[in-house]
Amino acid sequence: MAEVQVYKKSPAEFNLGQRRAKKSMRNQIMMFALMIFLTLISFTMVMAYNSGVAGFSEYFVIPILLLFAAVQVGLQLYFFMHMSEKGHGIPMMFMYTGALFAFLIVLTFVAIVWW
Amino acid sequence: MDLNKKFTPETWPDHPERATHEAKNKFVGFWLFLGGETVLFATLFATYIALKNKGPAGYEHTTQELFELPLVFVMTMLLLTSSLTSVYAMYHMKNFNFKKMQLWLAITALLGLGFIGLEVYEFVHYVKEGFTFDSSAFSSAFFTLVGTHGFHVAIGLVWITLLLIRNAKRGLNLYNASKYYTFSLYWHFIDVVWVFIFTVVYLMGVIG
Amino acid sequence: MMMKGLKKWRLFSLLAAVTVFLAGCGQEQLSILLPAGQVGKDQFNLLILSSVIMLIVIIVVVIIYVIALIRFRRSKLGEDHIPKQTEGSHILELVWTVVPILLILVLAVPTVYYTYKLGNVTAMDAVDEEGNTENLVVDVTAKLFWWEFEYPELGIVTAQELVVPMDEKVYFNLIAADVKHSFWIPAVGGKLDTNVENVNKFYLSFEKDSKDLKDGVFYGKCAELCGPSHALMDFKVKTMPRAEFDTWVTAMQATGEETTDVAAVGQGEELFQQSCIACHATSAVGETGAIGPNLATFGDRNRIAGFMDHDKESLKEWIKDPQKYKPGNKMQSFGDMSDEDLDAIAEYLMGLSVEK
Amino acid sequence: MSSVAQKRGFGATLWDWLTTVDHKKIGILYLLGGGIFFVIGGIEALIIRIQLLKPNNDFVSAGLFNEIITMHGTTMIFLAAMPILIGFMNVVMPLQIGARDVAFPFLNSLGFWMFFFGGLFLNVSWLFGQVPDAGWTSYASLSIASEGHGIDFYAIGLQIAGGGTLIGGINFLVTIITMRAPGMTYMRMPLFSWTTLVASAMILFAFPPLTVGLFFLTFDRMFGGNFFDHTMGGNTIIWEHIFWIFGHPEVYILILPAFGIFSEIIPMFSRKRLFGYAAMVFATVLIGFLGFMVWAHHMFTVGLGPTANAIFSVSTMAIAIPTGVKIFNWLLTMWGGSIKMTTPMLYAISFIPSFVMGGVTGVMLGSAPLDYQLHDTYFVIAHFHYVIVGGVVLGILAGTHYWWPKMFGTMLNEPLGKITFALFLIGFHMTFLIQHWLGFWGMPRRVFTFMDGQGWNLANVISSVGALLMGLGILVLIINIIITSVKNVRVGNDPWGDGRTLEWAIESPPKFYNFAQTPLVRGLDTVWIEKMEGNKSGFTAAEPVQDIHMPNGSIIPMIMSFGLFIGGFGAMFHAEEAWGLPLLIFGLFVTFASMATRSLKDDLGYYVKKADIERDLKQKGGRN
Ligand code: HEA
Ligand code: HEA
Ligand code: HEC
Ligand code: CUA
Ligand SMILES: [Cu+2]
Repeated sequence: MAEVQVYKKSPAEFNLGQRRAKKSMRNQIMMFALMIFLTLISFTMVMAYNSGVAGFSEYFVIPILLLFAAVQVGLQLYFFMHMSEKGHGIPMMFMYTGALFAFLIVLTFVAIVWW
Repeated sequence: MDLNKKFTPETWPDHPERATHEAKNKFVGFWLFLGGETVLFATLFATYIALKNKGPAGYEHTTQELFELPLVFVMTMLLLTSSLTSVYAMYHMKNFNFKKMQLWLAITALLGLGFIGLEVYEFVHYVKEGFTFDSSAFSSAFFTLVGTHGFHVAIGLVWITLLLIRNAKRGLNLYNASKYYTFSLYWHFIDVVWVFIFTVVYLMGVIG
Repeated sequence: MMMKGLKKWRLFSLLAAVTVFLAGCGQEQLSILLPAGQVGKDQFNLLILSSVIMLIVIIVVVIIYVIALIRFRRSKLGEDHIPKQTEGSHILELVWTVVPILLILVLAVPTVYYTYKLGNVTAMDAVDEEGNTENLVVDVTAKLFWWEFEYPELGIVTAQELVVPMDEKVYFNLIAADVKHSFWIPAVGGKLDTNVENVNKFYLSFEKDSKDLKDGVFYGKCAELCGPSHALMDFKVKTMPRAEFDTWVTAMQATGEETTDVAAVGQGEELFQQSCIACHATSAVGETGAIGPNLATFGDRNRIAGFMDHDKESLKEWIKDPQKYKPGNKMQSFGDMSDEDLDAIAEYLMGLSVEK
Repeated sequence: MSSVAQKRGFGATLWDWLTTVDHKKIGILYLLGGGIFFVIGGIEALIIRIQLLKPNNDFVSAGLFNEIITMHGTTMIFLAAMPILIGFMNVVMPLQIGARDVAFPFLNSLGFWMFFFGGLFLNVSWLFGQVPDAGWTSYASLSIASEGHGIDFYAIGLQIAGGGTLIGGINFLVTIITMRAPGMTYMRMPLFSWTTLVASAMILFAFPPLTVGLFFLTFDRMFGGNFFDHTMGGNTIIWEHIFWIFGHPEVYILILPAFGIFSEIIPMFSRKRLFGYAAMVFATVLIGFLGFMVWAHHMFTVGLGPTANAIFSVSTMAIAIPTGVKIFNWLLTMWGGSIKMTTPMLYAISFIPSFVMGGVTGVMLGSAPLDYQLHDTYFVIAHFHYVIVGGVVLGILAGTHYWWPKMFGTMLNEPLGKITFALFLIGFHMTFLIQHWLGFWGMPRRVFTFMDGQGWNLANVISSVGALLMGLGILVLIINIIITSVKNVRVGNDPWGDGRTLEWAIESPPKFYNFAQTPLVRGLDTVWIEKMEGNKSGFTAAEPVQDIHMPNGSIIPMIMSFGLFIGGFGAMFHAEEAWGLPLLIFGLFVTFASMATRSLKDDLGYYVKKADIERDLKQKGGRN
């Protein structure tokens, strides 16, 4: 295979790159805060349910738990794992296909293995 | 490829993890592998859900009786934080700052170690209570699902330790940049799986 | 030249196949082509419908294929001929997408209909005013390598030979006692697995009197690999008009009383009480869950252990060495039993009957 | 590994093959391994047919018969058909897309060795006299109850072999995604490469469930697990689901590459572009996708309830539509072409009606209420041998004749090839056509014998004689291979004369670096396009001659796989022998240590120098 072409960035380019990286890092931290926040809510909700706080029924808590889990996964994939960036078309396609099959498998096991 | 080629932050490419042909292959291949892992864990989850709380006649252990949320919460925080620290490490990798990258990865590994430690503690605790791998279908499914995740964490720890030591003297180059990057993908994926474990196994388990 | 021979041969075999199909070969007591009940008939209709669709498909493909092979041979067109490189045709592609969709729909609609129809067991629990179930229910337990049939409402148990009344729906509860088996009476209707962890329910209806058959019985089969003697895990089905069935039930219920107090307990019976009673009951009113098949109707049976000839010689052979005939089955051998004793037991068993 | 041809001793040659990472050599290893297992599986098939020749036969005992059918099915599917197809993918796909190697040469070798040792592990069971006997599906209640170590061999052997397949699948995917030559867009890719892509994607998603299922089985049998023990709360139906979630995609993993092979052969010997290329690609992807939505059609009689059965019935039937698109596109490719009856083409044209017959019986089985009757009868045996033998095996035989010159530089004898073809095809229809009726007449599958007087005798005789003819056909093929190799008449780049895809633009066999210069691809069937425009070689280069980077060979893959192999025995005997657990740990240690060695030792490959390549080129007159 061919050698890697070494390319020296001009100071302007370099600084731009640094700024972009910083900005995306700030973004990551915000996403992290959001994830922690969601986790906290999830745990708190279950605690509340357990201690019998009114309004926390199973049918309310479980969907929200699952929703939050899904959101967290999205955050991990799109921000921490950079799936939102360019050049991730193939990874995205395969992750989505995998997720679809995963969903189907879980769905059937929940629906038709009942005895 | 020439390992001795010296880079500076100015010459370091924007996407070091995909800069060489081999690196690009590794990058794509690893993502595909994660796609397969998704299905693997889905099968484990599905089985766990189907066998949850199922045991021989008169079996006493249930999710509600077993699980302790505070412990799980601490584990979750450790793992989530380790995800952030590995993001930091990758940030420094892109900036060609080898020392900081190593440092943040070492922190990541320590957090992971803490997680594993707590998991081992948890398992030992269950076994002491009589909730052993062979005591019921539920226990088998539980230990297999959570254990497989734990095993992934352990593999990740060995992997990153080897990487850290192997490259400590050599610094960052385009040969090992992709190795670091795939590790970080792996680590995030482990976190993704954990999110579902704490939700489906622990939180939903406590609910009943 | 070889291809021509081949084509002829293929066409010929197709024709031959169709003829055989229409002739409905196979034997009345176990062919799904000669259905003896509504369930089997429904399934047979689906078989015919799907076969016709499939034959149409095959014929269309073969026609295009044969013409192409005849017309476009290089030996005819010459070595240098370069055909036009056509990319495709949207119209044609549309045609061969839509036509199969239509054909599939023709099959899918009755499929769904019959799936629900045959899966409908709601009538199973129906009771009349007095709280008696309206339909006959049989609990089937499949065991390594034999079948137990309990009639819970009638309080009787039998094994190896299922006896059912004709022209009404008979409902079945199916379960396996050890490993998975599958309950199948080919001539009467499709099968259902006997799982280890749950009871499966379905119904069949029997519309032909088994008296008129070659052996006087329908054949039943175990259709799921269950161990070495899976192939020999056959059972038999006797169908009879309702009145006859009721008589049979009464006779069965009576086997509970007559046993003990007969003074002239034969030698055979005595021996049986010593060696065999631990596993085999001879009263049809007994419990289910015995280790061996209930023998109350043994004299009325058609086969020994499901597949051996029903005569004294075979019976003696069986008792001496069951493993030889049915590898892996759960009956111990009585190889050291004297010929005399065997004769006596055989005599006794052959006499166990509710029909004579 | 030098490009200079030299005489070498046996030891060096052997070492070369053990350590090779060249995709063509690994492909040949796959073909060899798969071929041997095919003969073993075939001999097992012949034993089955001898046993069923007449009623109450006692050629083999009941227990042994179950072992033989189990090993026949398992061997044929996992160790014969799939590896042979992977062999073709290895040899041909990189050539077709203009790549110098696969994406991960090291992993490619690892995949092969895992398959090999996994297969060996399974078959070593014969030496122990404890052989898997619960059918290739190993349904849980029976596979848990089965005594001895038979099923252990199944669980561990398939685990190892399956791991190899998964690695191979990822490798092919990445190769196709990242290593296509300039101009080789997805929609210019030859269909065999497309089917490789889709089949590999299916491997990626279907094998992880199998891995999990086999682990459950291993845990239950060897480590006290309770997944399938209903007395402990387990559930056997879970195994059935997991097995078929893997198992149904698996059958398309087998048939798609075969479709690919025929999609190469039919255009070539019709001298005509594949009709409806885009639709073919689309149909392939759709089949792959739908393949994951239908698995419960193997479980209609399990008692899932009418709603589940109805849904899976309809989704199953839907697969007929994309498959039909393929069939008609092949027919229309021949239509208006110039058809030459070579041996590969004979296989291709006989494949079409044979496969259609197998496919339509599949649709019949897809009708749940009808399947209640036909499930687990010889009708099912007939169905899947029609699609597998009439599709996959015919594809393998066709591919063998078709690519033999490319792989070995010499042509298989055509008359002998046609004899093989005739014997095999006639034998095939004779064996399996009549089995449809055996099913109708009430004959269950997996029976070690049958009683006289059920009307099955004649049909079984016919079936057995047919199997014999197939065996003769394969024997003729083996003779053909031997004669051809001894004669060793060399052939040029495009021995069939009508090459359309890139592999026919380079030498037979290709140099170890495949392309001296990376090719430039100008359209679908690029070689054909070049030839039609007057470029006799069919090749245009995309780059000047320059140094070529190549990977180093390595013995580590073999050692890694061997570690798993011995570790397997440790797992199996850990409960009863003192050496079991240490052996298990030792085996895993060998594997992980080799893995660590591999990752710690830099392996940067080496360069083939420009001068060497130019010398090679000069030797054959400056052409690629
Ligand atoms: C290469 C392997 C292969 C392939 C390609 C297929 C293809 C198909 N199979 Fe088969 N199958 C197996 C291998 C395969 N199968 C195996 C090994 C088993 C048994 C496993 C075991 O139990 O041990 C099995 C079992 C099996 C069953 C379970 C039977 C049972 O156990 O009760 C069913 C049920 O639905 C089924 C259906 C189908 C269908 C609908 C297709 C379709 O993909 C077929 C589609 C093709 C066509 C239909 C022909 C071409 C189409 C046209 C010309 C268009 C027009 C057609 C119509 C309108 C109908 N298969
Ligand atoms: C790829 C898959 C594949 C292939 C190619 C075959 C090929 C064949 N199969 Fe296979 N078969 C299965 C997969 C396959 N099978 C599966 C999955 C099952 C189900 C198992 C189960 O129930 O669990 C099955 C079951 C099965 C049965 C049913 C067993 C039963 O239910 O009781 C039968 C019976 O006829 C049979 C026959 C054959 C025959 C005659 C061939 C022939 O096509 C074989 C032709 C090949 C040869 C005959 C090789 C000959 C080679 C030589 C003669 C070389 C001579 C030797 C030297 C020179 C050294 N098979
Ligand atoms: C250990 C328990 C056991 C004992 C003791 C035993 N049997 Fe059996 N017997 C079985 C089982 C189990 C079967 C079913 C075998 C099968 O078909 O797989 C059977 C089957 C039979 C059958 C065939 C039943 C049928 O309906 O066709 C006969 C007859 C029979 N036993 C007779 C005897 C006699 C006579 C004795 C005593 C001398 C005896 N058995 C002792 C377990 C036992
Ligand atoms: Cu019971 Cu087969
Ligand atoms: Cu299928």
